[in-house]
Amino acid sequence: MKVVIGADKDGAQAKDDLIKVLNSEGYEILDLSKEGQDFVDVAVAVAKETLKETDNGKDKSEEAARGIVIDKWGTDAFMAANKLKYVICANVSDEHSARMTRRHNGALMITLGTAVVGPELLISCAQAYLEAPFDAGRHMVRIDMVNKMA
Amino acid sequence: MKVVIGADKDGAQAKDDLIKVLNSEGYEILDLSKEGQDFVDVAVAVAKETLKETDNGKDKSEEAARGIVIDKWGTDAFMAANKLKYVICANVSDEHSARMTRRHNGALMITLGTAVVGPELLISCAQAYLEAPFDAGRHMVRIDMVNKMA
Amino acid sequence: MEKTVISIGNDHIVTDIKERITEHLKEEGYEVIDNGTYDKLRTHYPIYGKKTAEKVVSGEAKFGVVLCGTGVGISSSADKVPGARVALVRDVSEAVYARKVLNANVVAVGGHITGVDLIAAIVDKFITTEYEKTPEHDAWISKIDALEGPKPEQTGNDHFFDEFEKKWEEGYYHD
Amino acid sequence: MEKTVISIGNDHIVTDIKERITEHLKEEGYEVIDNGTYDKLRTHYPIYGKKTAEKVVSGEAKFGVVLCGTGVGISSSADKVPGARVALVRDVSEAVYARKVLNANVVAVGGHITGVDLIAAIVDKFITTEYEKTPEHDAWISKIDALEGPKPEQTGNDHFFDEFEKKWEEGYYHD
Repeated sequence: MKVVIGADKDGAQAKDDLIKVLNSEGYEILDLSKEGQDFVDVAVAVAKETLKETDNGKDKSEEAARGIVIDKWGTDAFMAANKLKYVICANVSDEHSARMTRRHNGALMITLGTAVVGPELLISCAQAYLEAPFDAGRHMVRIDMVNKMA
Repeated sequence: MKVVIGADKDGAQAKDDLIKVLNSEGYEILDLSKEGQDFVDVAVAVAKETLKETDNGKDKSEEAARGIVIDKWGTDAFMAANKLKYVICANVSDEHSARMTRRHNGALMITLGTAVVGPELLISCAQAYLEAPFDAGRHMVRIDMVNKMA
Repeated sequence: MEKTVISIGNDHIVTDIKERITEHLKEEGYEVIDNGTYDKLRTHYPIYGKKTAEKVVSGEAKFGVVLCGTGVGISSSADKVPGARVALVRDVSEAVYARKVLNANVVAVGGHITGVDLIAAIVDKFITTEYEKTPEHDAWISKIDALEGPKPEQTGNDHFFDEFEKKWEEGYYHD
Repeated sequence: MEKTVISIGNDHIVTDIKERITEHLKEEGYEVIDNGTYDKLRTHYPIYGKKTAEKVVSGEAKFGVVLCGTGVGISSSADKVPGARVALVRDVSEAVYARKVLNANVVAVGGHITGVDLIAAIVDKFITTEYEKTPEHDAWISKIDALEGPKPEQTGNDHFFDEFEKKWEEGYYHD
């Protein structure tokens, strides 16, 4: 599975640590982080690349690409990413949400904020998100509704 | 107010950052951290000193000393500290618990784990705990019960 | 004195939690517009996320509060309303940040992730924290606003999701 | 096959949450000893923290789960039971750590801080994670055990708190 990752300067250390773990678990990492990006830049870069990789989010298979943004607060990148059509993005700070947002929302990407999420919790949230399947079924009606919103 | 603080090596950076903030807010800091301490050592050192400063926890006035332990997981230092008589210790990772545990439990001390609590959240939890009054009243019956336990 | 109005919405999973937060807000002196859902009958979070956020953007309410199991589905829907700036949080400090820096106008919490007292603490702080206007903060908000696409037929349209509700009733979606 | 037994206890603030977790555990195939409290009548968390943890230490139950508003009061009481190793947590990863490294036998969660689904996820993972026995882990546990004071008259004594309940009923404690 390809994991599209981006971090601003506040998320850089946590992002590097996460990449190490994910590499060791066999994920293919695409790190879009660039000097001078703010949280909006990172959120948009990760969202657009993950949309491209997944046919605008329609591919929710187990192998489908997923996006992860790490910045200071998470909720700001969340706010920006969800403005884009076809993006369902979750700001995550617990393992259960990380898992359920893939299962029920088919979340294209998650955001993690280092100001509130400690480094071990951050890694276990990212793992829970990446390992979760998408349940489809009745959940598709809600996703179709969200996707109609521009 | 005197704040008795201790950290093991995993909590050292967060502890130094917290002390800077608390110093600027006028708290008197007693840092008991020492090279080579594990979480039990730190928990016990902070607990015993805070008990001494507060007449075994009986002084729960606004000016009474309070203890803060920072290590990697928090819940381990919590487990150790509560074994001591007269210690009511809370493992805290949200601001509401931080505040309510002083108000309702008159918590002598809190533990904070850097593995799960990010640096900004950690500071705001510590502040919420230190700024909270003790409500006494009906809550005293429960505290008397806990204090009877050896 | 006029009461501050809060627009609230939820899915069927957390109706009981919504009721407790609504009660709390009324006790604190707020007026609450409850956009539903009002019971535990299975329904779809985008309906309530959209309604709740639109009341904020239109000015009928000052702030919005949206709740579903994890908070994700309803907050993602709410954020797609033009002019809505939604913060999905699990801690007070995140809510404060979102108000101060991003002038967030809707707060979202997972009703099965976060407990009622912490939700109340988060909502209380969210609706009492002022935006700190600076050129940097304004610039970020404009940058987020600029991501919004055109929304023909969406705003204020109560029939926007009808096609999907019809398909749902016809049994098109099933586990 | 014998069912794994879970001992659960709570104060009056979170009885509804306890009921939902108990139902969940039974659905998952566990046997549950519910130590109360069973309704919303005001009572005192140390009674239930002590009872719940003692059932674990005696071997009647394999693990304990304790809940109050923040989890603090009931977990502090439970931890003062000799042989109880209580973890107060808000995240799955903390619960896993406490099992693996400290062989924790009671997990505590704030029923008004953490939502029911996250509580269920925490409890599930706590009771299915094995202790990883190493000399270092054993040494930490021994070091924690050594902090326990003598407990004459405490263990298994259902009248241990009677003096305070009497004073409570007499109106000695009031807001």
